[in-house]
Amino acid sequence: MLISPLVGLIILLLLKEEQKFLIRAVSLVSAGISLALSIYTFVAYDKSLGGLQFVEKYEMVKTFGISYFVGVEGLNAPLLLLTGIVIFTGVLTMWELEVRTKEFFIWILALVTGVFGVFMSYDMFMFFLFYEIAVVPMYILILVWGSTRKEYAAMKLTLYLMAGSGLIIPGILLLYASSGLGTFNMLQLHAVHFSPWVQKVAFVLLFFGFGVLAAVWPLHTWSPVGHVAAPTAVSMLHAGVLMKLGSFAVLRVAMFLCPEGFHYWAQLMALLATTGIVYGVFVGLAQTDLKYVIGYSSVSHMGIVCLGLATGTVDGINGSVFQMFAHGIMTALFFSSVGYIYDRTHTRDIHELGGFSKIMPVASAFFITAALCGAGVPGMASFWAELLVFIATVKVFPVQGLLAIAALVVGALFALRVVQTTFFNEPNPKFVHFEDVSPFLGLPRMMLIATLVFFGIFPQTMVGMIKSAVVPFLQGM
Amino acid sequence: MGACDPNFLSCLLIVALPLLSFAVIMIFTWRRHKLSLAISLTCSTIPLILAWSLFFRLKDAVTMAKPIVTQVNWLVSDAVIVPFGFLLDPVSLLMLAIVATISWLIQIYSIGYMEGDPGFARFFADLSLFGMSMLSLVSASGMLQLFISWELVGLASYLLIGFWYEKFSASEAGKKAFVVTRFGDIGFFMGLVFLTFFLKDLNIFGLGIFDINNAALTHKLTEAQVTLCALLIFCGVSGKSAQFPIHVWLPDAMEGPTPVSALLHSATMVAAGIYLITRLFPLFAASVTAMSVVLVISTITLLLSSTIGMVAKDIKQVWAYSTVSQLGFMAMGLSAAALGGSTLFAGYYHLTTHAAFKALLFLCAGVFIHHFGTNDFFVMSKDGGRKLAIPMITVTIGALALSGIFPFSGFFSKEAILAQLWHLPNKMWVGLALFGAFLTAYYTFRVIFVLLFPRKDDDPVWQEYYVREPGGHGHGAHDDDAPGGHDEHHGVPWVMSFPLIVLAGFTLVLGFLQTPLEKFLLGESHPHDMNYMLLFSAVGCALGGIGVAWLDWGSPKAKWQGFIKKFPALENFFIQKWYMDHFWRWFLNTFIYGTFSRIFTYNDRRVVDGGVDAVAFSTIGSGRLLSFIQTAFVQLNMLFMVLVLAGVGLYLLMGR
Amino acid sequence: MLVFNQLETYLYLALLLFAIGLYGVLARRSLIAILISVELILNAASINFMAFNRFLAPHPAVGQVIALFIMAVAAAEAAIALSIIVAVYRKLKSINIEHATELRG
Amino acid sequence: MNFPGFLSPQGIATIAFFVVVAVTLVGALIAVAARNIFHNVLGLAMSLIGVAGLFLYLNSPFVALMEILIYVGAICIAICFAIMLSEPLYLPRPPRKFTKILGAMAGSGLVFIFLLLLTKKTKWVPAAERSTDWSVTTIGHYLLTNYSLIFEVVSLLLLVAMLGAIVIARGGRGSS
Repeated sequence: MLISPLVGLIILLLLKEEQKFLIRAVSLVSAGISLALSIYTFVAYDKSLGGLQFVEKYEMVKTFGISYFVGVEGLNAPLLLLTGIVIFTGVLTMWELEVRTKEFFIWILALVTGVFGVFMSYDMFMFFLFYEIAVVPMYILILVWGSTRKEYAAMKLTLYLMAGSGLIIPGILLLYASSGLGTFNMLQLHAVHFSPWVQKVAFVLLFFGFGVLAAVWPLHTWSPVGHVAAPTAVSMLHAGVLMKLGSFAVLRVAMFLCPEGFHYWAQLMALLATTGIVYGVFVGLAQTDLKYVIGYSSVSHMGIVCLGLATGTVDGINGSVFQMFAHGIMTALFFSSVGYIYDRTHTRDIHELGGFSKIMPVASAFFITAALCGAGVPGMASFWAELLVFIATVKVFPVQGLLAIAALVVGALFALRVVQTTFFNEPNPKFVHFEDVSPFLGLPRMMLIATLVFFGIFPQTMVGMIKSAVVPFLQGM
Repeated sequence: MGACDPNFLSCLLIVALPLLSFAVIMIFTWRRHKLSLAISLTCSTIPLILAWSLFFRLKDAVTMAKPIVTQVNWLVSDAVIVPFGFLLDPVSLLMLAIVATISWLIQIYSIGYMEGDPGFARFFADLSLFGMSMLSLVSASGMLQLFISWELVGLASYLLIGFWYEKFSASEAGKKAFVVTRFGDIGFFMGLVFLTFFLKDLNIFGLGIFDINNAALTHKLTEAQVTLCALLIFCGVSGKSAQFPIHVWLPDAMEGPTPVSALLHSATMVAAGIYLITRLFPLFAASVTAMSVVLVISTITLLLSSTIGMVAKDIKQVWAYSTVSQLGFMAMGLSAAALGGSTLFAGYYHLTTHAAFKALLFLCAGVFIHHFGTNDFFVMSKDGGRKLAIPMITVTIGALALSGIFPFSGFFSKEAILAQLWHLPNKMWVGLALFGAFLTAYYTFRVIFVLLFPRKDDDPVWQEYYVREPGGHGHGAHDDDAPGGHDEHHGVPWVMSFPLIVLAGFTLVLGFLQTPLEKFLLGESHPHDMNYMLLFSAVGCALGGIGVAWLDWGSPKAKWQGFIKKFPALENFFIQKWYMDHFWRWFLNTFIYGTFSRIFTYNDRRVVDGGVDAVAFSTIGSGRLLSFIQTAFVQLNMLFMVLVLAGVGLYLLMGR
Repeated sequence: MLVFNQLETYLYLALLLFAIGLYGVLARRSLIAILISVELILNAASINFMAFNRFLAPHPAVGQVIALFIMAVAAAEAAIALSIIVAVYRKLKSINIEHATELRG
Repeated sequence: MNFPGFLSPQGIATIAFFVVVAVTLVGALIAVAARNIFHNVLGLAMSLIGVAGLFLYLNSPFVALMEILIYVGAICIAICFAIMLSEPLYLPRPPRKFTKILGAMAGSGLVFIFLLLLTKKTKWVPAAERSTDWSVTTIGHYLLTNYSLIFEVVSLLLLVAMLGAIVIARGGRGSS
């Protein structure tokens, strides 16, 4: 799974810029293989057995105990699936790209390689390496193919993430050094009982370091700006997958290795998360740029993810991972619909748009579905995720839980406001001549919706998977 | 109880088929109207048959105390276990049958009503979605499933109200409905969460409705806890069932197509709230405080909406306010029953009868609207509304039922509620209810009389009332079949008049089924001690209302001025809908948009983001400062490199 | 011990040459002058190799081969650098390094 | 360190050595310090001749010859061409910036001190067993046997450099 984007990337390097169709086809095929493999792992993973499966392990640098150690378990399987789906649909979404096609797909595939790597690595060093691999292409993708204030956004995003990395490295090294094992293998490190002091310090370093990428309040401001500037597929990947890297890393590294540190800081986490949830919806309410609106809704939803993690209960983490998945698919859908509209109209101002249901019924149906999913309508995957998180939260942090639930009303208002101004009312005469989504371009969006609905109707497929990992995970803590 | 249970399967079919039809239409066939219609109809007819067959098959097998529950696990997380299943007891069986019937009738009706609309297929898809969620709501076994269906109902109503999305008012109304009911739903959800809290050893989401009721009955909870939960759940109820002060969405929701108004806002959706109270009746009944609050709120609702109904000019608005008032009436009945230690029968009975006659009224209104292309019943009257024979007769039947005139069904159910109120120690309530009945009869017959006895064309009153808004009569597609396009002999297609007749039949029959229904619901029938005084006063009030309406609007000498004209301040107050809309708008603008949103945005821009940018800029600035020769970047960098290299080297050397 | 038969003499000499070259690289503005300074640095390295070869290495061919290698590299480097300088001059109409600031952030 | 008599062979050799050293260093100073770019080149050539002399002292006449041939003969001439192709010499030169020179001096001085100390502190140990075969033949032999890789790499490098130089100097792809 890690290999297929890489292979695609290498083939692409050999192709000429002019062979656009071939370039697209190659990237699609390599993305398709990733998708197929991720679906395969998701389905073939034996839930009753649990634990790590599909393990691959090679020593790389013996002296420092670095090894290539990847595997799949219930926690990352959903996220792998998510990445597979988003990259596949992302490539399809950018089918029409004409500017520097080759470089674009090369970077995208590089990004995805990094993402897969992070999700699967069980070696802390490789984890961090892949993490950086995933982050760097972002800068270039936004800078070259972006829009609105792209230099500023790209710079800001990179600086933020680098600052985050600046916190992560000391955190990782602290754990590495104080374990005395001389290994980066997370499973071995997990077995070590670090002193509480080390745990507290390392946890806070790692939490804020990775939290930058997960857009934890108040480290979130890069995210809306970045979303706005990025081209469609990059926004999809970015909001859909990259932000999950952050939250996943908090779970996988910070909480996994420093359980005591986690318990010490859980209150703070919950507080920040709740602030993020409430804050995101309110700020989103005042935005007029479609992508900003989505950006802030992401802040809010990632707050829910964080809140779930903060509870440290099976339900909470189940919900949280589920929410990562659901939110990833949902935002991908959001951005791909917005991208479609933006490509045609070249505006994202919600007041300037209007009546799009009339002009492009299919495109707007996609957006509306995403908006409803964002508002937490049942029958969609995110409903279950939010439900689990909220129930868990109310038990552990009642005040924060109730606040977060109350924010849902505003969330609904916020989603519907956008839908109403953009898609209902009389159409803007400027835009009436635009065509609707063609069946081919509609396909990726359909896939996303199908995923959302499938897991909305059969949540157990997902929750069972996650649970198989969460229960031992928490017992280990 | 496994998944192969025949009851489970048929329930599953009832719920799943409409959902399937929704999905299929939305994804595949939304461009092909006829096919979509066929799918949708099939998928509503089968549930109809199944629902009635279930009803008749299990009629004698189940009682309130011994329901049939079938469920499977839907979601198993750690502490959260969500079952999916069905609860069949008299209340839900009857409701299932009613909902299935009315949905089916309205689908039939819509064939005629929505003909030629570009969104024809979408409309049927949405109707299917609504049918699915409503059916699942009434048959849900667990609270969470109920909540989910509850939300889905909200979603479907949002889609349906905003069906003509090009109209700003329609999409605005849809949004309003969704957000306002959502507001209530959050209360509902919190109520559930609190219940989980209080019933520590129980998992509410895995819990059937009956367990909650048992818990309430066996007094595991303290009085205060029950009150809190009940009131929070009542939030949800008042959102859905449009109780004061969050009733404001319902009148606006009339922006939707009329079949929708009939389906959602009369018979089924708004009834969901009342249905929830009947479901959780023991819980509510366990808290006197909560029930008193419900009683007060429902009374306010009743009076408020009746008074507004008196001055509305839009026929659908009138029916909408009458719906609100009748819902208030049902809630009054239920709360009075709870306070008086009686049974839930009266309120529930009114719910059933109301479903029939209000759907009837709306559908008739729909026929008029469809025919004349306006919502204003004064305009209809002038354009010859009374010449449409079938709708005119049926609307009169509905109106008589609504006013509570013997022998129509409304009479029986209203009387039952009044009897409950009569048992309350404070007689004020029954007085207010009677006053409400009076007002109801008045505004209902105001419409009927205006329609039946129009003035001559040259009568001066038309100057005031005959206001055709330019272009105001078309919902897009209807422009081409507006008046004139029809000649009156085949004015009403059979698909539209057929449901009218069926519903009129129900309205007539249901009244006489009171005793068997009560027996079915409660297992026994209480002998009715006819309180003749009450009976006569109720009928008297209704007749009084009709009489006043006759004087004001009906008789040839009537001035066509409501008696309320004599109190201009009051009238204005009513026309402005008690200023409730203004209040909410103000609230939203000031607090949500104005305060929080702005403060947070400002904070985000300036403080959080600005702070970070400041750090960035100061970094760059300090970099600039350090580069004393700004332009020589390459060499400067190298110099630093060299210096640092040498410095580090020296340091290491010294250290050795 | 003769002064020219001592390793240190050559090392100090090479060191001086290196320092002078480094100064040139850091201080001069003209790209050509910088190139010249770089050549000096390379020569300093060459001298070091040759000195080690003369006094320390087990086989005298090694250092000489390396020195030849450095020469070849220097030649290649000079060719490329000069062509770059010509290209830069065409573009900027200057070979002053302080004008080549397009990479500034 | 003892100085032999002036006229002894060693004495003459020593004097000649100091002359060579002086040529090298003065040439280097001219190469970096002179303001006229042409003087720089001449300084460089002078310094390189000095270095060639040093190589002679280091028992490597072949390398010394190559030094003169390649550096003085080829590179310096190439630089002359580059000077003529680029900025005209008659243009007024901007004044030097004192801070920059100071910085450069500090930098190079610091490195100098560092390396000086390093050189002093290191104990240089000759290899235990040393061959004494200094002939050119051996170099040629080794160049084509043991170190043939270097030979090949160098030839490839020169080829690529040549091509690259042509491409860059012509103005990149596309322009003629």
